[in-house]
Amino acid sequence: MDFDWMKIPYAFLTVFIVVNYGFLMTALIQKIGARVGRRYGIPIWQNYLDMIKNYGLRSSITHGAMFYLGPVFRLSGGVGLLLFVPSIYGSYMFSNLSFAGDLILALYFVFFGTLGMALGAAESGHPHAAIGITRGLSQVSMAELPFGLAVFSVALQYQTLSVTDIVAAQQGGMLTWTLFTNPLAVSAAMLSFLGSMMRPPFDVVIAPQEIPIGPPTEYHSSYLALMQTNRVIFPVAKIVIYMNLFFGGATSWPEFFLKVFLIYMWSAFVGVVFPRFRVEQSIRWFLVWAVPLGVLSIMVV
Amino acid sequence: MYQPFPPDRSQYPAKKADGTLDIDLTSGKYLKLWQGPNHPGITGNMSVELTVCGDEVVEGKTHVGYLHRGFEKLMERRTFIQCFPIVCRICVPEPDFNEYCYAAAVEELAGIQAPERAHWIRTLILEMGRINSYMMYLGGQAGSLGQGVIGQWTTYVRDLMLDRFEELTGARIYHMFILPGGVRDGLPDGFAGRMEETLREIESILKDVYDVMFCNAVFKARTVGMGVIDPAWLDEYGVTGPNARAAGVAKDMRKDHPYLVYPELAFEPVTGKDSDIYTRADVRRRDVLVSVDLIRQIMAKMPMDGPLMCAVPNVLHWKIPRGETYIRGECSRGEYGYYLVTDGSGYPRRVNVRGPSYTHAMALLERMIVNISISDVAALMVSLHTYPPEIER
Amino acid sequence: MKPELMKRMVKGPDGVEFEVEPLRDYFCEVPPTVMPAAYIKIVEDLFNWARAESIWILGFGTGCGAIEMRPLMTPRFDAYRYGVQWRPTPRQANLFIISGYLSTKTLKRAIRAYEQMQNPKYVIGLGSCTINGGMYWDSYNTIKRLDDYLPVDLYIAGCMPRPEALLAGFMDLKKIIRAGKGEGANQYAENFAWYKENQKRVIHDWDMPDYNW
Amino acid sequence: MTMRELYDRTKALFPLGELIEQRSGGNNDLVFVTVPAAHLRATILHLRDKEGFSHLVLLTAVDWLEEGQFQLTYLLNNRQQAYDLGLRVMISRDSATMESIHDVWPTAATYQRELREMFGIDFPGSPRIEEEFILEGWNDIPPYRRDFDTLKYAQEKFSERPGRKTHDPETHMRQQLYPDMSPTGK
Repeated sequence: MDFDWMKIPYAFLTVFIVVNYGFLMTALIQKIGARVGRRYGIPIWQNYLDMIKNYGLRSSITHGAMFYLGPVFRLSGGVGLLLFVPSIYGSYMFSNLSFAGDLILALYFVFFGTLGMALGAAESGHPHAAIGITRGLSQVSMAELPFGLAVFSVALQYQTLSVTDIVAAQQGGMLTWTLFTNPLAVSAAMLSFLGSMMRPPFDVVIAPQEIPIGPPTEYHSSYLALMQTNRVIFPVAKIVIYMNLFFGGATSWPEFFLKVFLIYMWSAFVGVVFPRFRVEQSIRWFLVWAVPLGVLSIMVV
Repeated sequence: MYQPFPPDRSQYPAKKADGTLDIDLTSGKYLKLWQGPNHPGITGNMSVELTVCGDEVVEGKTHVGYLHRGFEKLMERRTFIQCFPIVCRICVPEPDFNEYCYAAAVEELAGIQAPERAHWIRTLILEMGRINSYMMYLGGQAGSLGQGVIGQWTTYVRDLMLDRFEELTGARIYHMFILPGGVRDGLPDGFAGRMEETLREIESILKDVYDVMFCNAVFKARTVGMGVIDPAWLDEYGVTGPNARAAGVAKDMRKDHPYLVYPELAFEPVTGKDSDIYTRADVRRRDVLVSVDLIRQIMAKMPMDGPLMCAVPNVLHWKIPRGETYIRGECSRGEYGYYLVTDGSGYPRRVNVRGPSYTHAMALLERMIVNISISDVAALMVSLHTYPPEIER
Repeated sequence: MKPELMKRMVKGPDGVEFEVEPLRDYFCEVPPTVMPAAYIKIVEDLFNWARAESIWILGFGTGCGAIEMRPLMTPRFDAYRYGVQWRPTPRQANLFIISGYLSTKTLKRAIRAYEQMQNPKYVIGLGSCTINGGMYWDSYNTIKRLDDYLPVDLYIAGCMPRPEALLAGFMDLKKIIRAGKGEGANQYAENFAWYKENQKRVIHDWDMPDYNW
Repeated sequence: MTMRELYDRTKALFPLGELIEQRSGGNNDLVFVTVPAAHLRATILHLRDKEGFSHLVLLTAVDWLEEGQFQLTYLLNNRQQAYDLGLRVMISRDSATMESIHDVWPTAATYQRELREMFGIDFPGSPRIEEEFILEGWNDIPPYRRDFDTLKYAQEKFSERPGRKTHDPETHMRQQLYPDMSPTGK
């Protein structure tokens, strides 16, 4: 297989676009939340400033190599996810480094960051971090289960593991989207999406009140800035997968922006008015609602 | 040690001979966790020392004293009128009860009688303060479960109420308005109309809060059946106010020991049945509506002229004969009381403030916190509606 | 001193006994150092600008001033507009608002929280009681001058200051930071011995190392 | 039932002191009675179980320095009858010790902890009585005692910012208006 080296700078271009779009969208979501609370909200460029500020802090404390690697793993999870999934269907520039079987790789990247984060935060030795990790891992593994089931269902449905092929199969009008051809899988995946976005009602992991922000308690300065960068990339990257698998992908940047925004809004709208579940409650919720949907979707296919 | 309700610790650490728990922290089975003082999930500047086993709390100890300023000592070396500006600082979110209780206690011991109109204005201020305090609570209760938007809405209407306070007294938080002998001023022009607008806004926000918070499935899942206060504990732990009313006991000092103009106002204490966090929140929400109604009644019935202050002796040489008294009022958390002892000099001999949080946050919380999940500690603590400054003063 | 902070022998899960001295083992005892600004002026200016526009407050209401913090973050005053927001952990915060009187018990916690914050960090003293004791000038349990114990960048007078005053204070703090004068952390490091001496004079129960982070 | 009847009935059982009616006239709902320390426990148990004074409103102390005594006030409340009864117990100031009532009302343990810390009154057997409640590392005499001078302590302990002026109205007025007035108060 001959590899086209030109793809690498193009992939980085994608990352660049997505980072900026992610910053914009995060701010937009925060602004929407503020407007629901009758506030004006943050300036739209606030997140850039926060990030520069955090990179610009003079001191930082480390708790060992793994503590440092935590955010790095997390960031590489986000970037990797983005790099190996085609963001624009049919575009040579923005199909990134995708190849056959990349669905498995993408799934791997989805989990990769979380695990790295857990290891890194545990290194800090802070009890809040430890509690946050136990909550986080148990909830994430539960929340990702329906997603995994839905992905299998989709893979079975299209008889391929290549994201590009799945997107290709969905071209041809809205009704060919997985959303309509396999609604069970999509609903299972969307419920799982809620759980993995770390927004209420499933954000007890990073809850400020229940435990001060969980795993990232000890992260600060540049570590935090790395994590902030990831926090803007990762949701977009994840939404790209969702979009490709279930919503027909995107053939141009405007379509991409619109679809990502709408999918993001789904979690934001739910999140803004809901309180949080406890961990065992959210696990039960996923077991009762999302997992059966996922299983059902596989059986239907 | 005699314990009327031994906590259910069947699967938890064994007890030692002296009744304390046999917790071996080095065994790795237990973890000591401090919630507070620097913690968003704590009501103000206090802390709870939790011993957890897995995700469950085995033992909790409340630690207070972070806000101790020694008011009771400071007041002993201030004249009666010098005490007046500092009493309101004892309880920050609802300062007016300090002013009222202190003023009433001084009046009683000095044998002076505040005029009728002052009573009406005092009642009005107390009810306005109660709404403020409840609004803080509703926001805090939702916030402790991650529903930040409720806090935004309720703080918004609380700001409106603070505007009314500012009109009336000239200050947002510390009003220093109810002084021994009466009140400082009457209502400004057009106050009734603006008050009515504020009350309407409060009602409309409360309706939104009801829809978003009380009808929310997640909120119910977190709070229904959580943190139950057994009605039998009420006397043992000195539980008063909405915490007691949510347990089905209509303990309301406004009815039990009527003061000010409450005998002339028509209202019924709000009670609940289930005594869990949800019921306590609901009782408080309905109590706001009662207060709104009371303010409307007060505005309608209030005499618009008449004296605001009675004749008070020269406050610089004001000596009060020896005596002791206890004045109480129903604040938003429960029974607020001042125990004042005078000895014939120009200074109080002793002032003791009975804040309702004193019993709620200490003995009761330590009793209730056992066997709940760490994630519920914040919600439980907020649901008792405790304000640390009135515990340690 | 609490028993769990005493030097003691501990038996590990694998049966090996070892000595634990919590004060030395659990904390870093290295005193703070002066951190120089970035070498290139334009970089430092950029950072100062970002620091000024993104102020993260430590969510620690040390006194009654905390009651006006909530209106500050809600519709009427909405400090988010100015890049001000809360962080629940001292590690991520840049600004410590001492909201009112500090009892000696809280002072100890405030010092620990302050030392955990990252350089550069700023302190605002809120209310008259941080300036000269205010209402509690004769209290046996509250300190009178905050700047004896922590380097203060800005005082906001009043009892209690209104949210507008706080917003104005933030604006002034931004000017200070942008001018590169918000060097409280370095000041603390330079005069470390003096600050420690003052702190130890009022805190009786000093059961922590000199510098804990 | 009036407070007088209740008092007479209880007086037959326990050696109570004189009844002081605080609010004679209108609603006579607050009275104070002195009880010897040895009979306090029996009295409150009787009042709690037989007379319906089931709510401990507060427990506090007053320092009568001149008389060398602490006055402990146990304020009980009967909700049904809307009566308050303050039981006063005078104990010696020198070796201040009192029987603990934490088994009658668990919440009394908190009050007793505070009294122990702030007044130095010991309540043997009360849970966690030795633990610090409000203060931390306090090494002076208990602060709520009358002979503790908070101003002196604060001046010695905490540095003052120069420039603070006192405008104590009493001294000011005396200087301005009544230069020949005799000192008042303390």
